[in-house]
Amino acid sequence: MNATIRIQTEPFDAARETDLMTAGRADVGAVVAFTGLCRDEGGKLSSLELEHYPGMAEAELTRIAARAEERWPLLGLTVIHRFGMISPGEGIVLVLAASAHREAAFEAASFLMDYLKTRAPFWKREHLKDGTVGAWVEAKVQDDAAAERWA
Amino acid sequence: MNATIRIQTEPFDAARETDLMTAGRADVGAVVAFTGLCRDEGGKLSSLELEHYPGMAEAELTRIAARAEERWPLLGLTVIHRFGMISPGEGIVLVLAASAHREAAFEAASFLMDYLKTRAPFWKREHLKDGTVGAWVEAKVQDDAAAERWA
Amino acid sequence: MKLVYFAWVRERIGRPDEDVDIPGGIATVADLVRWLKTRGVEYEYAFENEQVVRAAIDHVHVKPDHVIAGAREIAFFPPMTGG
Amino acid sequence: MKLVYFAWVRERIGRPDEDVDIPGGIATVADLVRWLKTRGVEYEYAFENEQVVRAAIDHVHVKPDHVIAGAREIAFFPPMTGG
Repeated sequence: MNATIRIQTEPFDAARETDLMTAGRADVGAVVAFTGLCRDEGGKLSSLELEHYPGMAEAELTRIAARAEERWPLLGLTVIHRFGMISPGEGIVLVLAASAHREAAFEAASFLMDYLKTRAPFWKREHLKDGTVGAWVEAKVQDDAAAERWA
Repeated sequence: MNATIRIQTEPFDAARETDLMTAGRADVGAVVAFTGLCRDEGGKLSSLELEHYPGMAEAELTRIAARAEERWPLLGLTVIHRFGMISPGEGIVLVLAASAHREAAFEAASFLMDYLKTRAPFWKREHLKDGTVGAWVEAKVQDDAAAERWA
Repeated sequence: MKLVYFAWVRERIGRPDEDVDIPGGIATVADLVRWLKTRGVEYEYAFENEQVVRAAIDHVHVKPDHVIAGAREIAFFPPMTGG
Repeated sequence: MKLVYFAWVRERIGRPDEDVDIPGGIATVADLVRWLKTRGVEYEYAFENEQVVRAAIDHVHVKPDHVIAGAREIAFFPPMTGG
């Protein structure tokens, strides 16, 4: 199984990616699609700026995907992460995990997101509607805890 | 929040249902979409027959959705379950859970599926390519165990 | 009282539903099952393993010791296999 | 050796990358950080809390005690906030 890993500025289409993964096959029993979206933080956010480390972002997502494939019997795995300026309501990240049964698909998608949050080299900064550029978003302690539950 | 519950014979469109849930809003940070698909069981299955208990199916899915809404801070919840004859590769069930953060969306979708499997009144029977009608699919002990982890 | 059956319970009994006059002394779902089993081999077959067959009263899951007084519709069916 | 910086580490140092000649005696990532902090207030500021800044060698996460011999590119950045 080859995981699809993409880092891009353009929006992604979850339906199209799911079709690419499942079209013409009947061995997949479960697909979990996780979409992470840009929130407007109660109306104060104009956009989210996402910086990334080109080269390492792809490499790290590929390593995380390989760990998921070792751990669960997956039939498909797609990870797409955007960078650049993202507007409220738009998707930031898409994870698709396909398997014969639901447990593997749910767990693999959840694992991917937990690991991605703490290990994939992306950084967020808020641009506010009043024209100011907010601080870099701080990492959450609970994200580290979420990643550690898979250890 | 009003959950969307539908029991239908027609295929569903996960992308359209996601758009209906998230269009025009920027408070959703995470959407988990679970799709359960009909497998061909190594090529021997021609179709899956799904019988349901009209009235109770809607009522039970509504009760399960209400429990999920009590338990997690959800911003959207959709459950669509098909009945009738379903071909390999087609979707059987769709669960969408939206929240501000990923944990609630993942857990609510997983809870919905575990409860739905053991409590929603649907029964599957296999129709085989050789023309015979297989036995009714037996319930799995692991589905009961999966549902019990939320108790 | 209306009884409805699904999946192999329906097939074994040979009908999807029926209206029955339940005699006195039948208080619980388990009592009802025991009485149904006196009505013929098709019911004996459907309920041969009473622990396996599930019941619902008016669209709500119930246990065998649940009272049936006031019920409009009682359903019997195998463990569910949707999803 | 090429050094690259991201997010507020990049902003505090004031450049996205640089090529540096590292003096002898600098064996580990932690040694490199201590040496960088002698190069100016911008580095002192970027690494004021050394435990917070993360490092990668040739696109792989490393701990402060990791040796830097053979590295082509060393990156410093804050804890990640993608997803």
